[in-house]
Amino acid sequence: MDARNIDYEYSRLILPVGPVHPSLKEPVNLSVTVVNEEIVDVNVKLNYIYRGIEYLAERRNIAQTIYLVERICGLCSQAHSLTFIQALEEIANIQPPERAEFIRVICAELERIHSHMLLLGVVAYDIGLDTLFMYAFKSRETVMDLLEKISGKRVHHDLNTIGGVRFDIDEDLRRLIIKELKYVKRNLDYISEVLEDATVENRLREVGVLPSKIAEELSVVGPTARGSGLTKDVRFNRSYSVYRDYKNSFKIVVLKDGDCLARVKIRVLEVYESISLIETLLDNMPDTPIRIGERILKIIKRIPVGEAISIVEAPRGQLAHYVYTNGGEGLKRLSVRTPTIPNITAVKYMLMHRQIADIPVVFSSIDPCISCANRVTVTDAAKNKTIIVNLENLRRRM
Amino acid sequence: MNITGKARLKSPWLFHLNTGSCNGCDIEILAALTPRYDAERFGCMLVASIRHADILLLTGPVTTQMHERLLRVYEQMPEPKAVVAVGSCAVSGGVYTGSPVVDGPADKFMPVDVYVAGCPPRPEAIVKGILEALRKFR
Amino acid sequence: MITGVLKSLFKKPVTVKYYTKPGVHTPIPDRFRGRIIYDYDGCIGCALCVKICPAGAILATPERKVNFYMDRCIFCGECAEICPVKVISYSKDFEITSSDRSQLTVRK
Amino acid sequence: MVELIEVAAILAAIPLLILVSLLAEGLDRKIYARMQGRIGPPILQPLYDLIKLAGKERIIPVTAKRNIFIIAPYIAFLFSISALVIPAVTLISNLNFTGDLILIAYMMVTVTLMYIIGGAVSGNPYSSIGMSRAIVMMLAYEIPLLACFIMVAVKSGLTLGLYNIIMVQIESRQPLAFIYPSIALTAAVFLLCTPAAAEVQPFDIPVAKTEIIHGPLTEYTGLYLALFKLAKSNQTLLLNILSVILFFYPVFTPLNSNLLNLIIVLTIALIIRFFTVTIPRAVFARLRVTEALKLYWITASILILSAAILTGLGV
Repeated sequence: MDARNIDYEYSRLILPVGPVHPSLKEPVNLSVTVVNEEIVDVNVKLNYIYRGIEYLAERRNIAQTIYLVERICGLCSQAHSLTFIQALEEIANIQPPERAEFIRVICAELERIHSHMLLLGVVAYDIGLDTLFMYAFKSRETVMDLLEKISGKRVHHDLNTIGGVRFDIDEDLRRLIIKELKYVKRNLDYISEVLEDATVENRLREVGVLPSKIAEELSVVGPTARGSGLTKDVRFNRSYSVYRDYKNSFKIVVLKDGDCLARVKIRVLEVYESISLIETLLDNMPDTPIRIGERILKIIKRIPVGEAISIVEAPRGQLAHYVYTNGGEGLKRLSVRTPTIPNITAVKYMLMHRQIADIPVVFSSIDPCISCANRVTVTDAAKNKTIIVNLENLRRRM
Repeated sequence: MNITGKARLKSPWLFHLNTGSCNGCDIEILAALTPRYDAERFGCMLVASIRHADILLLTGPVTTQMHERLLRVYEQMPEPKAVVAVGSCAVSGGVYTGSPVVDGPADKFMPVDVYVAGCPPRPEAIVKGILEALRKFR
Repeated sequence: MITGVLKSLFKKPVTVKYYTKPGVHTPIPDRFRGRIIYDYDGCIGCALCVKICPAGAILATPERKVNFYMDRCIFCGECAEICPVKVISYSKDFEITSSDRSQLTVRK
Repeated sequence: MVELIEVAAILAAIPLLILVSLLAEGLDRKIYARMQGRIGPPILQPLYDLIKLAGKERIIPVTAKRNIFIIAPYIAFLFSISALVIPAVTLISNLNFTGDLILIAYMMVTVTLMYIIGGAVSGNPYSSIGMSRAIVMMLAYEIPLLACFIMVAVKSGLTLGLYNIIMVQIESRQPLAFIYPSIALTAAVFLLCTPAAAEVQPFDIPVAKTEIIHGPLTEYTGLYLALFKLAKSNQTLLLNILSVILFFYPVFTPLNSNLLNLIIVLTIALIIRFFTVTIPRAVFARLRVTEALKLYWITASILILSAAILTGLGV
C-alpha cells in the first residue's frame, strides 16, 4: 500500500484491498477501482504466499511429502492428502483395506462440514453479523472435537498413509460421532433460519450474481458452480473410493440463483447431505484391518516410476493432483490444481458495478483458499526467475 | 507498576498477519476468539488497523513476497509492541524450511517475543502465548 | 434471531474457563500429540526418525542420539510410529510456548 | 446566574460522567458477549482500553495534515463531554438556562464533524471512504434528530430548556411521550436514530471493520484514538439520557437537586441503551450506505411528518 501510488482524486479511487486487510484472512490483493462507491474494475493479484511446495516435494522422499502436501491448506488438509495418496496408490498398485477407505471418506466429509461452517461464519462476519459468526463457530467446534478425537489433531489430521489410515474409528467413537452430528444438525437448523432474516437476506440476495452461462465459460467448480445451477460434483461425476458404492446416500444440491445467498445456502444444504452420508457410512463400516502391515519406508522403496492423476471433490470443489514418481523414494513432478484458481476468476465478474460494501462478502462467498491457489506460480530457483502460469498453460500442464 | 502498565496487561489488542501460512493457524486464531475459548475475557480484541494494535500475531514462514510487507506492518505499529509467532512455520519455518521462496523465520530480521509451537497450536495455546507476551509490557 | 439471542443471554456461557481457573481446559483426547517425551537411555541411535521426519525437526547428535526441535515439529507422530524400540512418545502438554526458542528443544 | 455550587457540581460531574459512559459501554460489551454464549470482557474493559491507549505511542502519518489531525480528537472530546454535562447538571442542581437543547444539538453535530474532518485529513484511502460514508450517515440521521428536538420544544410550550421540559412532565404527572401521540411518534424516531449515532450494527457503516478497516479512525493511534472512542461513548450515553429526559422522564422522582434523580435517570437510560444499542448490534447485519440513507429519509421523515401533522391538529 504505497502512499504515492494512491490516486487521491475522489471521483475515481483505486482502493487496494489487501494484501493486509481484516476481511481477508490470507494475503491477496484486489485492486479495486471505485467511482463513487461503485466498482468499475477489479484486478486480483495472488502469489503473496507462494511457498514453493511443489519445489520442496520434488526434493523430499515420499514419506515426508505426504505431510508436506497436507500442509498446502489448513482447511482441506484431508482432501489434499487423500488426493495425493490415491495417486500414489494407483502408481504403486496398492489396494488399501476397505475400512481404511471408509475412514478416509468419513474424515473428508467431516472436514467438508467444518469448512462449510467456517464459510458461514466468515460470511456472517463480513456482513457485520458477529453473533451468527459466533454461533457458527460454536457448532463448528463440535466437529473439530470429533476430528481431534479421531486423529489427535484439530486441523492437520495426519491421518492418511500409503495403504490405509493410521487411526481407527472404534465403536465408542462411532456412537459419539452419530450423537454429536445430531447436535450439529440442530444448530444448523437454527443457522438456516437466521439466513432467512431480512437484513441478512438483504446483504446476500442478488449480490454477486454469476449466471450459469458465465459460470460454465469460466469453468468454476464446487459449490460456486452448483450455486449457479451447474451439476458439477466429482463425487458423482467421476466417483472414487467408497463414493462409487454409496452414490445414492447423498444427492448433489443445486440452486439456480447464482447469487451469494445461493452459494451460502448450498453450503448449509451440503452439510445436511454430508451428515446423512457419514451416518450411512458409519453403519456399514466393514470389519477389516485399517492398513496394510508394511512399514512406510519399505513401501516407498518399491514405488515404481509412473504417473497418475487423481481428482477429488474438496470442500471448495474439484481438486486435482498430478504425481510423477522417480522410482527412488521421491517425486519427479508434483502439480496441484486447486478449486480456488477457476473460482477466483469469477470474482471480477461478480464484483462489477457493485458497491464497496459487497467486496468482502462476494469474495468470501466463493470460499477462497489463497494458500491453495498460490501453486500457480512456478519458480525456477536455479535460474532465479519467476514465471506466472496462466490458466491456459495450467490446463495444458495438468 | 503504574496504572498504564496495569491497563496494558488487561487490554491486548491483536492484529493478525498471514505471511504464507496454510490457513490452519489463522483459523485457530479466529477460533480463539469464539465462544468456546473466548479470548475477549482477557481484553483481547482483533483490531482491523495495525495502528491500533499492541500485539502482532504472526503466522506462516514469511515468504519473499510478504517479507517487506511484514516489516512495513511492523514499523507501522505504535510502541509498546510485541510480536507472537504462532505455529511451527512462523517459529522456525516448519515444513517449508529449505524453500527458495521462503525468507523466514521471522526472527531472522525482526524481534519476536513469544514462540507458540504446534501445527497448528490449539486455541488455548495461542491464548497462553498472548498472555505470555504481555509480560513484556510490565 | 432475536429470540435465539435473548435465550442465550440467560443460558450459561459455553466458554471453558481456561487460565482463569487453574488446570481447566478443553478435554484432550488420547490420540493427542503434544510435546515429545524421549527416553534418552533407551535410544539405539538408528536415526530412522531423522530420515522420516517431514519437517527435519529431528537431528542426530555426535553421541549417536537425537535432539527434537519442537519449534519445527509438525506433530505428525511418524517418529513415534517408526521407532523400533519405542523410546519416543507424545505427552498431552499442548502449551508449547516460550520466549526463548532454545527452550523448545527436547534433548534428554 | 451560576452559583458556586453549580460550578462545583459541573467540575465533579466530568470525571464521574466519563466513568459512567465507559461503564455503560462495558456493560454493553458484556451483555453482547453473553448473547453470543461467551463470558465476555470485564465491565471495566473500556476503562483499561482507554488508559492503555493514552499511554501508547502517537503516530502522525506523513500524509496527514498535522495540526488538524491532532486538534480534531481534542475538540470532539471536549464538545462531547460538555454536551453530556448539561443534562447531568440540570438533573443535579436545577440549572436552568433557556436554549440548552440547541446547544446540545450543536455540540453533537460538531463531534460528528470532527470525526469526519479527522478522517479527511489523515490521508488514507480507507479514511476518505469512511469520511464520505460518515457524511452521508450524518445527513441521514442528524436531520430527523434535530426535528425531534423541535417537536419536543413545540409540545412543551415553546421552550428550549431541558429544565422546563422536565417541569412540564412533572406538572402533568406523566412522561411527555405518554401525554401526546405525536410525541410518542417523535420518541420512536429518536430511538431509531440512536444506533446510527452510536455507530453500532446495522449502522456501523462509517467504521465497517471488514469493508474499510476502521473508517475515519484508521490512522489514529494512542491518545487521539482514545479521545475519539471516548467522544463516541459519551455521545451514545448523552442520547440515551436525552431520550429519558425528553420523552420518558420518571415523574415520580422528587426534583430537589440530589444525586438520586440522576441515578434513576441513568438506570432508565441504560435500559433504553440495551434496547437501542445492544440488541440491534447483536441481531442485525450491516446495511449498505444507500439503504441506511433510504431508511432514515423515508421511514424517519414519514414518522416525523405525521408527528408534525398531529401537532398541528393539536394532539
